[in-house]
Amino acid sequence: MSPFLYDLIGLLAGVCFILSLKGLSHPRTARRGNLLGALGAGIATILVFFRSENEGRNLLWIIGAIALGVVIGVPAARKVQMTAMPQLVALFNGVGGGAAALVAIVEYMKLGENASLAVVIATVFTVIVGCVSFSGSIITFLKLQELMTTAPVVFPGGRFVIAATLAGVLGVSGWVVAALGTTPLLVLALLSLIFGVLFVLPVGGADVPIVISLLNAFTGLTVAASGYVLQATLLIIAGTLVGASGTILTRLMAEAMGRSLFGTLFGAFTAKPQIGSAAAENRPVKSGTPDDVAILLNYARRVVIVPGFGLAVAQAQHTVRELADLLSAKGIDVAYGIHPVAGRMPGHMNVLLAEANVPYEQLSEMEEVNPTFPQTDVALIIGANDVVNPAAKTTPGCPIYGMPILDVAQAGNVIFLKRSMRPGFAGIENELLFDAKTTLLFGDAKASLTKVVSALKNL
Amino acid sequence: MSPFLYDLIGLLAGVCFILSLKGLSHPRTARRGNLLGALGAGIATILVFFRSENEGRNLLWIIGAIALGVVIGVPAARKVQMTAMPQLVALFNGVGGGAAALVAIVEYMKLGENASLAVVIATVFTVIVGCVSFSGSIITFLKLQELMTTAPVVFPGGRFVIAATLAGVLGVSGWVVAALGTTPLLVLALLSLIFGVLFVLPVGGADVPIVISLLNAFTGLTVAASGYVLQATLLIIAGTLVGASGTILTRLMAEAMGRSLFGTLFGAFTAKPQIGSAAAENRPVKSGTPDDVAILLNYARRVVIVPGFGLAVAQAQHTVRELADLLSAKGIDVAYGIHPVAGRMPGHMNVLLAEANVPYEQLSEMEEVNPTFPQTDVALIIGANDVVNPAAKTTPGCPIYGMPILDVAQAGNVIFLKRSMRPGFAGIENELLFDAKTTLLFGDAKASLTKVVSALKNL
Amino acid sequence: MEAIAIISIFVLAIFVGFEVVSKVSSTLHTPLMSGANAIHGVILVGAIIVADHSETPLELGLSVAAIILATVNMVGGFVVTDRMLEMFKGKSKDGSTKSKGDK
Amino acid sequence: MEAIAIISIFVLAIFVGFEVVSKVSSTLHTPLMSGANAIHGVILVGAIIVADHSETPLELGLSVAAIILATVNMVGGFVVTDRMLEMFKGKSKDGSTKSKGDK
Ligand SMILES: NC(=O)c1ccc[n+]([C@@H]2O[C@H](COP(=O)([O-])OP(=O)(O)OC[C@H]3O[C@@H](n4cnc5c(N)ncnc54)[C@H](OP(=O)(O)O)[C@@H]3O)[C@@H](O)[C@H]2O)c1
Ligand SMILES: NC(=O)c1ccc[n+]([C@@H]2O[C@H](COP(=O)([O-])OP(=O)(O)OC[C@H]3O[C@@H](n4cnc5c(N)ncnc54)[C@H](OP(=O)(O)O)[C@@H]3O)[C@@H](O)[C@H]2O)c1
Repeated sequence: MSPFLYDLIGLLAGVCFILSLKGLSHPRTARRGNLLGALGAGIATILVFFRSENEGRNLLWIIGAIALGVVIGVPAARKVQMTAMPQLVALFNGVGGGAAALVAIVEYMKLGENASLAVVIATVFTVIVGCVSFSGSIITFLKLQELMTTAPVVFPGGRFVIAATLAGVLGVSGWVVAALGTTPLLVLALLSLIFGVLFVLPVGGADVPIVISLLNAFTGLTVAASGYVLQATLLIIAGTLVGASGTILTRLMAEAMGRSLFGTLFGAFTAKPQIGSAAAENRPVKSGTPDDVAILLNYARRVVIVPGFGLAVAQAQHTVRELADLLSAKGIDVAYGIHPVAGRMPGHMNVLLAEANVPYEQLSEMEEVNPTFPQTDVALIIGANDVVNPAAKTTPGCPIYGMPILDVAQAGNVIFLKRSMRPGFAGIENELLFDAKTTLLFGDAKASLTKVVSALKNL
Repeated sequence: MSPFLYDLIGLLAGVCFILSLKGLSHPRTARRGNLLGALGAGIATILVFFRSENEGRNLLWIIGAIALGVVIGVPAARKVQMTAMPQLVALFNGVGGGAAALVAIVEYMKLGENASLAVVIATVFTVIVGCVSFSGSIITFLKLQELMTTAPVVFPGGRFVIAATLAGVLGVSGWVVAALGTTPLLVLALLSLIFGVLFVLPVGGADVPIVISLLNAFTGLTVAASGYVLQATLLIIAGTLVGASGTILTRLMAEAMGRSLFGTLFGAFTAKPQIGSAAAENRPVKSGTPDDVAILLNYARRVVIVPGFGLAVAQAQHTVRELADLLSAKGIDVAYGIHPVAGRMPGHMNVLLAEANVPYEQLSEMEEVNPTFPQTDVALIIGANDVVNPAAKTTPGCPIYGMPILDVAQAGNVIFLKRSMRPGFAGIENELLFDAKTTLLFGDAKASLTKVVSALKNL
Repeated sequence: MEAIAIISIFVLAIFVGFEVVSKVSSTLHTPLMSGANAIHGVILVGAIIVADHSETPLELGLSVAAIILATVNMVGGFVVTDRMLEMFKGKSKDGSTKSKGDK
Repeated sequence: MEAIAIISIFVLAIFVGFEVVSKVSSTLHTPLMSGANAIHGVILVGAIIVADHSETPLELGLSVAAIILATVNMVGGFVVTDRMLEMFKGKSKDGSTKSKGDK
C-alpha cells in the first residue's frame, strides 16, 4: 500500500478514536462510542499488515500471538463479575503499559547505535512510564481484588526508599542516554518496575480508582512516545488523546471524590504511618431483627436507600428493587442516594441498579439527595460504609477526610445492613454505627433484604 | 531565525487562538479570551518578519500598509455606535476574505508554471470563497446599515441567473486549472464577486446574521487554504479553527432563531417573489398617551419588558432601567424578556441592558419568560416588532415563519412603544398592533419612556 | 511539510474548533463570531509573506492592498470584540465607571 | 515526518482529548476510563511492527509477548466496556431481556 494511503487510513482510525471518546462522554451515545473505538482499533490492526516497510517476517508468530491475546482477553472480559470489573480494567491497563515498554525495548535493541537522541529519550520515557504503569496496575489489582490490604502500606523510612528509587531511575536514564547499551535499559526497566510498586503501595484504598485513571493516562503517553520512535502517526494521535483525556478524567474523578490530586500522587512522599485506623473496638451497638427493620420502614413517609459495595458483593440489586417497589406500593416515597464513589468504580451503583431496572428517576445524585435527609424518616444503608462515614468531615488526617459524604445522620432513623462490624474499603471505623438512632441488621445483604421483604409483606 | 524555532513560535500563536476561542465561549473568560487572540495575532505578525526565507524587500511598503490598516481599523472599531456593530463585523469579515483572495492571486502570479495541481486547486478555492465572502459581506453591510432594503431581493428568473453564475464560476475554475494563466484567475475573481452579491441578495433581513457567520467560517477556510499554498502551518491551524468553529456557530445561531440552515443558504434558489409583505394598511389602532401607559403599569402586579432594536436606536436603555426601578419600588414584579435575536446581533439586548447596569437576575431568556405571560398583566414592548410578531406562528411562507417568538399576546395588556406603523426588520405587518388589548404609544422610545416615567411619578 | 502531516493537522484542528465552541450560550454568539472574525485577520501573515517577495508593481500593489485589508480585519476585529465584551463586565461590579462611549 | 509537524499534531491532539471529555458526567467515568484504556491497546500496531522486523529470538520473544499483552488490553478493554454500557441501555426500554451474565 502506498505510504500516503496507509497514513490516510491510519488517520481515519484516529478519527474513530476521537469520535469514540466523544461518544463515551454522553450517556446516549456511549455504547456507539465504544463500538467506534473498536472499529478504529480494528482498522488500525488490519492496516498494519499492509505497511509498505513491512519485511513480512514472523507472520505466523504475529497471528498466533494475536489469537492468543484474544483467547485470553475476551473470556476474561466476558466472564468477570460486575464487582470485579475495576480490577480487570486496572489489569488491562497494566498489560498495555507493559506492551509499550516491551515495544520500546525491542525497537531500541534493533536501532542500536543508530538511534537519535530524541529517539533515545522517547525510549527511556516509554520504558520508565510503561513499567511504572505495569507494576503499579498490578498492585492496584491486588488491592482491589483484596489479595492484599487495601489500607495505605507505609513502612518507616518508606519515603526515603522511594526517593532513592526515583533517583536511581533518573541516574540510570542518564546512563542509558550516555552509554546506549541494552544492559542499562534493562536495569532501568527493573528499577521502574520497583518504583511503580513503591508508588502505589502507600495509596489509600479510596484513592485507588484515581491512580488507575492516572496510570491509564500515563500509558497513553507511552503509546504516543512509541509512535514517535516507530514513526507511526496513528500511535501519536491515539496515545496523546488517551493521555490528555485520561488526565482530565483523573482530575474530574478526584474532584468527584473530593480528593486533591496532588495529595493522592505524592501520598508516597507525604504519607505517615497510619493513625487510628481499624482499631477494633468493643462498644455497644443496637442490632435489630428483620421485623424491626420492616416496621421502621412501614411507618416511614420517606425512605432513602444508600447502596454501597456490599450490595454489589451480595448481588442484592434485584432484591433491593423488590423492596423499593413494595414500599412505593404502600405510598412511601422512595429514593436511592447514589454516592459518586460508592462501590469500587465510579458509576458502579448506577450500573448495578440499572441492571435491576430501577427507574432512572429514583436515582438521585449526592447533591440532590443530601438536602432531603432532614425530611427523611429512614436511611437504609445497604453494604455501604465509607460513603456515609462522618469521619470524612470530622477527623482531619483520616484517609477519607475531605471526601463529600451522604449526610444520612440527618435522617430520623439509620439502618445498616452489613455482615459484621468490619470497616469499609478505607479501613476506618464508622462512628455512625454506634449512634443512638442507628439500627444494625447483620448478615449478607441479599439474605437480609429477602427477610425484610417477607416481614414487610406479613405486616 | 531557524525554521524550527520559527514554526514553534507559530504553533504558540496557534495555541493562543485555540485558548482565545475557548475563552470566548464562557462569559467569565470572554474578555481574556479576546485578549489572548490579540496576543496570538501580535506574535504571528511580529514573527513573520523573522522568517528565514524572507527576501527583505518592500519593508517600508509593508510597514506603511500595516500602519494604514491600523489607522483605519482602530478608530472605526472604537467610534462605531453599538447599534451599528453588526454591520462593522460584517465589513471586517469581508475585507478579511478580500485579503485572502488577493494573497492567493499574488502568490499565483508569482508561482506561475511552477504551481502544483494541489496548489492551483487551493488557489482557486481561496479566490472563489474569498471573493464571495467579500462581496457577500458588503451586501450584508448595506442591508444592516439600511442603505438598501432589508427584505429579500428577488427578481423574476433570479434563480436562473444565480445558477448560471455558479456554472460560470465552476467552468472558469476548470479553465484556470487547465490553462494556468492570470487572466482566467481574474475572470474567476470577478464572477465570484458577482456570485457573492447574488447569493446574499435574496436572504431575508432576519437571516442576515446567520449569513455573516457563515461567510466568517468561509473566510476561515480560505485562510487555511492560503496557509497550504504559502506553507505556513499557523495559517492552516488558525483558518481551520475559524472555519470549524464558525460552522458550529452558524448552526447554533440558526437554531436559536428557529431557522433551517439549509433554507437560509439555498434561499437564493428557492425564494419566490415576496408575498403579502409590508402592505401598508389603514386599519384602526388604539393609541394612548403616556398617562394611559403609566396607569396601566401602576396597577399591574407583573410587568414584562420586551426590548428590541428600537431600544438600541433610541439609546433608551438607561431610561428603561429607571422605569423598571420605579416599578420595582412600587412592589411590581418586573422582568425583561430577551429574545435571542432581538436587535441586530445575537446578545444585542443583553449587551445594551448590561451597559445600563440592569441586574442580571431580571433578564429572562425567551424559554423562561414565555410560560409566565398568562400571569403577566402588562407586556411593555419597546422598539421591538418581529420578535413578538405572531405571524411567525400563523403565516406559513412569511419570512420569519418558524422563528420562536415571545408570546406577549398571552399577557393581559400589550403596550407598544414605536414611532410609526412601519414594520420591523423583516418587513412584515404585525397583526398584534391591531389587537383589542394593544395600546400604542407613538414616538421615539427614549422620549416616550421619559414621559411615562414622569407620569408615573405624578400618580 | 508532508501532505499527511498537513491533513492530520487540518483534521485535528477541525475537531478542536468544533469542540471548543460547542457549548457557547446565545448571549456570546456575537462576540464569539467577532473574535473568530478577528482571528482570521491573521491572513495578514500571508499578505506580508507575498509582499516580501513581490517584484512587479502589480504584485506589490495587490499585496499592499491585502495587508491593509487584513490589518483592518485583525486590529478592528479585536478592538470591536473587546468593546462588546466590555459591556458585560460591569455585571459583577457596581459598574459606576461605565456607560460611556456610545451615545 | 518533520519535528514541527509531530509537535503540532501532538499539541492539537492534547486539545482534542481535553475538550472531548471535559463535560462527562460522573456516571460515565468508569466506562470512559475503560474505553480510553482499550484505545491505548492500539500499541498492538507498534508491537506488530517490531515483531515484523525482529531477527534474534530474544527480540521475537519480547515482541510476541508485547503483541499478546497489547491484544489482551485492546480486545478485553472494548468487550468489558461494552458490558458495562450494556447495563445502562435498558433504561429507556422495558429491558426484560437483560440482567443475565453476572450472577
Ligand atoms: N467507586 C469508586 O470509584 C471506588 C473505587 C475504589 C475504591 N473506592 C472506595 O470504596 C469505598 C466505597 O464505599 P462504600 O460505602 O460503597 O463501600 P465500603 O466503605 O467499602 O463498605 C462496604 C461495606 O459493605 C459491607 N459488605 C460487604 N459485603 C457485604 C455483603 N455481602 N452483604 C452485606 N454487606 C456487605 C462491608 O461490611 P461487612 O464486611 O461488615 O459486611 C462494608 O462495610 C470508598 O472508600 C471509595 O473511596 C471507590
Ligand atoms: N439579533 C440578531 O442577531 C439579528 C441580526 C440581524 C437581524 N435580526 C432581525 O432583526 C429583527 C429583530 O427584531 P426586533 O423586534 O428587535 O426589531 P424589529 O422587528 O426590527 O423592530 C424594531 C422596531 O423598533 C421600532 N423603532 C425603531 N427605532 C425606534 C425608536 N427610535 N424609538 C422607538 N421605536 C423604534 C421600529 O418601528 P418604527 O420604525 O415604527 O419606530 C420597529 O418596529 C428580527 O427580524 C431579527 O431576525 C436580528
